[in-house]
Amino acid sequence: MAAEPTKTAGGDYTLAELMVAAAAREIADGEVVFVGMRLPLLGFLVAKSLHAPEAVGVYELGIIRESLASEPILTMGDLPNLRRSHWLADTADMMALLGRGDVDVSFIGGAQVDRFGNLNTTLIGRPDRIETRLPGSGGACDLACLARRHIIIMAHRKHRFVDRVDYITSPGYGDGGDWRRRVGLARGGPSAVITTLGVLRFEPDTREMVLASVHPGATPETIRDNTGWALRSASDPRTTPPPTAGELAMIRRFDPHQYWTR
Amino acid sequence: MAAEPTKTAGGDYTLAELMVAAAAREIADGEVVFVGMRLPLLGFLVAKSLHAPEAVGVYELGIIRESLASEPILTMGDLPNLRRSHWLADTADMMALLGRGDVDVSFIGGAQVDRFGNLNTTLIGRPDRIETRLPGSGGACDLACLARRHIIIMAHRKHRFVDRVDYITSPGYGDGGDWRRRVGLARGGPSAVITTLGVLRFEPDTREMVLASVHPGATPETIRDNTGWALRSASDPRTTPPPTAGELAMIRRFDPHQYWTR
Amino acid sequence: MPKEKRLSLPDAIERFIPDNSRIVMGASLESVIPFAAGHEIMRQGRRDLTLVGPISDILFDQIIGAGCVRKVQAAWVGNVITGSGYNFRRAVESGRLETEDHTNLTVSLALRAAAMGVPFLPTRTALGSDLFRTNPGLKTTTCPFTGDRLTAVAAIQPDVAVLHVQRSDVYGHAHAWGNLGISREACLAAHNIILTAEEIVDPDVITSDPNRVVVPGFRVGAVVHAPWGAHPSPVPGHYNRDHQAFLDYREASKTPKDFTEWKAKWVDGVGSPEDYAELLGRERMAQLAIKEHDYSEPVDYGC
Amino acid sequence: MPKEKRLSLPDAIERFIPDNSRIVMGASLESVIPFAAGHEIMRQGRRDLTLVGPISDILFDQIIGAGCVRKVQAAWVGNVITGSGYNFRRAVESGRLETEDHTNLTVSLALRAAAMGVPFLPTRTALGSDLFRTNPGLKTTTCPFTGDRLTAVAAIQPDVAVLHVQRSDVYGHAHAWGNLGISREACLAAHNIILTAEEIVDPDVITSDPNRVVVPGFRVGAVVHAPWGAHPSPVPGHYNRDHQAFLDYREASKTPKDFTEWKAKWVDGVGSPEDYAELLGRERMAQLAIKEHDYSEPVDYGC
Repeated sequence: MAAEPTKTAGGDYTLAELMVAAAAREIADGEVVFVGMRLPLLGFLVAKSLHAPEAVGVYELGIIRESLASEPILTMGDLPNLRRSHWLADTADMMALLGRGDVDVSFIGGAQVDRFGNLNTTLIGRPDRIETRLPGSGGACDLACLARRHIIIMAHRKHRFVDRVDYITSPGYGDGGDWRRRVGLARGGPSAVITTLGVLRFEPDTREMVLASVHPGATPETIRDNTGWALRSASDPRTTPPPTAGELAMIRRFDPHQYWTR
Repeated sequence: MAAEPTKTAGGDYTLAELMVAAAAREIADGEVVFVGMRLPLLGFLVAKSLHAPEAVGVYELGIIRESLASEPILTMGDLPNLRRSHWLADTADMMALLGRGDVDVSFIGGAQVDRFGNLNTTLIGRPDRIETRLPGSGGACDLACLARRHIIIMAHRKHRFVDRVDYITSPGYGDGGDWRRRVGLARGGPSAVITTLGVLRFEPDTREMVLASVHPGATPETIRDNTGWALRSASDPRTTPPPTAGELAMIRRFDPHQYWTR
Repeated sequence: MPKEKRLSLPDAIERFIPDNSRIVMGASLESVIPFAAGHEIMRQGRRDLTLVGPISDILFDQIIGAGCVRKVQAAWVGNVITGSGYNFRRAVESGRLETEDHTNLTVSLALRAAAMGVPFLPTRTALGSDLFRTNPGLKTTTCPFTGDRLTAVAAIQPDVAVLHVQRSDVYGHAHAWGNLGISREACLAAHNIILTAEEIVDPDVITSDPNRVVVPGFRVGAVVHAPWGAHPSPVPGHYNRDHQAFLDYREASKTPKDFTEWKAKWVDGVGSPEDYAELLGRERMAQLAIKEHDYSEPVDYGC
Repeated sequence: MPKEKRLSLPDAIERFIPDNSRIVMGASLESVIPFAAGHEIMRQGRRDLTLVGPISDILFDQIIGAGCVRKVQAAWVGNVITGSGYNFRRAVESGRLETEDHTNLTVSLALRAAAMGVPFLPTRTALGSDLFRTNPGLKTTTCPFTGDRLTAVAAIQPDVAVLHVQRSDVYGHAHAWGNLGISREACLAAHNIILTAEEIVDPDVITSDPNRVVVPGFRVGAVVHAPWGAHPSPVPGHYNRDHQAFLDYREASKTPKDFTEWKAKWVDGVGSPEDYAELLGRERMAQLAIKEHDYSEPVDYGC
């Protein structure tokens, strides 16, 4: 479930490109990254080709890459992503890396997110009265439970940023505080939420989502209006730095037809 | 732990050859056989080349063979046993076949066996006062627990055929009756014990070992004298049929230097 | 040698997939998805199937749309490139389809449990999630050593695994390469295996490289020659992913009427691999075919 | 690209295997046993090691004989072709060595549990056996779904896995083929991996066939060029099993005095692969070498 960034954020780049750049900056060099689809996939490719050349990409299909694919790819199963990779193995082995704590960071999206970063990609309504059925977890729940941290990327709309998700597909911080430890999750949790309007992070104690930076063109007010609970801000939210020329060049190299970043 | 057959049983064959032939006859065509080492390995090769051409060999190292190796092998890890095999995989996958109930028959040996077919290959004495340390289970316990049936092959001596083994490495029928079901073993158990003196089987209800056939040259009395409990006989124990010319030819083809069958 | 197992696709489906079967398909997640076999299931109008898989891309959506399915045990059902699976949505929202919600990890563990012959396997995923509310095959349990709270995943035992592979001999010995997903678990867990293969090859090709085998050959029930049998998903060594087909399918599945038309053309009207090739057209096939070969360095199994 | 990881054997052992380490070796059961690495551990006089493995053939017996080992967690320790491991027997019978008795299946599950990050895995093996009396890592447990009685196997987390492979690049990307045993679990479970390799090859050789890789390369700490590094065990593509060496070792290990002599010649006196080759002799090496090559059919990863 990717975001649906359709408008440009002003300047010479699209909103999706801004989000990809923001995602890329969350990856540090040498980290093991569980790479998802769409914008996060692009974010990984950009990070890897710029500031994180030794990042390792792990794909749940059963692929490990320490180098970039030689051609642009649309999905992680595209053959150029398999060719000349560093390990083609079983999903179970990729999940073992995740389960053991070897994966530093992963990216997931959702249809709904709540103030504690819980994500819903399963159903709108109630299990016994489903209004909208969504595709489900895929590997998202595994990443949210087992990676050392995860980044959420999604469109910022009021009906998506809700006080409490209808269904927890991928656990964030539950109802806050030490909830993860209490339910048995040994590590992890969301470290950032990159939206179509800004970047949000989580307070260390309460684990509540707070506004950290505002995309160019958006304001703290717009963001609060599009959030379904009384969103708090960091004392002085920054402006999200726009993509650099280098980042834009890479994004356009990896998404030459702007399939994901129009 | 193989038997230690050193004397000939009369006739043109060795005792070990008689035991290999007896082992081979326990394998029916089309069966999936978890192949061990030494005499059982030979038994499988003989069966496969004579009456059980569609038997499938599974080796715990991670090998499946539906055909014979092109050259004689001494251990299951010898390269001719790997070459042109039908699957080289993980031990876990071989063990999965075993765990799921796909393995019809397996063979194991031991230092001690008792009246209910429990085998000891771990230690003589007590865990807190070990007199003799033996190599341990290897895969034997797994085979005894999970195969549909298993065959025991060992030397028939009084100190080895004991009323109660010092340590159960590979469960037989425990203390008899429905013990296996009670401890949680869903299937299996020993179906025959091929010794240097005869072949023994298990009573359907009590699961106690009884004499089924006597090797040429041995007598029920010798066998009882070499057994550490009051061994009962089938009403009329047969004589173990000697190896046929065809069986002998195959045994000598697969063990050309009589490494295992001298 | 074992018996020959080569069958036509209709015969293989007819013989090994009766109504009410539980089938695992799409085990490699995005690649080598057995579309040809799935379409034959639709043509034969099978009923009350249970589909098991991690993510199936659009194959599960199609079989659900054809009315063959009673229950899905999967991590994700949709269209990888566009999101929603419309037939799946309609079937669930109208109450016609039962779902048991898994993750990629829990579905792999459920199959691995069946493969190992144990009734469950533990994991730390899904703790705190609502998957426990919509999947009776998930419970919490406690580690007997550490006291840790864990998720217990119940075994899923499929009747049949359908796997598309690059090459197989007529006995069911096959080579598969690329990203394997949960293929190994799927085949070890299932009672029976149907292989659809791009190529039927001499047994010597397979035995030249026994590490390349993924499937216990003696458990294979049918081997079907199915060139382009995984289109529009990619098959390493044969063809690339046909992205356009997934985009087209999104449009073609938005309404039941559109789907019926799509199915009439791409499924009901196809009687053979040749029919399918004609429908695809030479130009499109040439465009999808491997253009730049890149062969593996050989290894030596001599002695 | 990642950092180069090539080290000499002494440096690799010095750096990654301190006293008190828990090491998994001999993961392929009878093949590709890392004898050269084990001998370097003996030469460096490491102390209080814990050895983990399924069956190790004679390698564990040798390292135990050198006094390096405090504990063994294994399914079997001995000499595959002759039975008893005399150093192992002496060490256990005199109370110097602690043992935790496993089966091949339980040791593979203990490592798989650590690999998955769960504290235990369930199985139906060992039920009713006395292994529960001599292995605190085995307990009985109950399935939360079926109520079945099961064996729970506690995770074993090795510090280092030592794996001998046919070929590796200097970054730790390696190809292994043959019977793999529990190599995959061992490498996924261990914090660090030392690879000893018959050949150091160009990275392109490895990336030409990513399905042939068994090890997460980014977790490899050291790559050591070690031709004949698994002798006397067999290495597909390189040399056959040296049965005579195993028979000789039986005689050479019957008394501590005999073992000391054997060790002086075959371990202490060996400073390099060249020394070892000279000791073996050209004739014996020629006899063991692969005579009839048998190469795998290539596969295409192109696009």
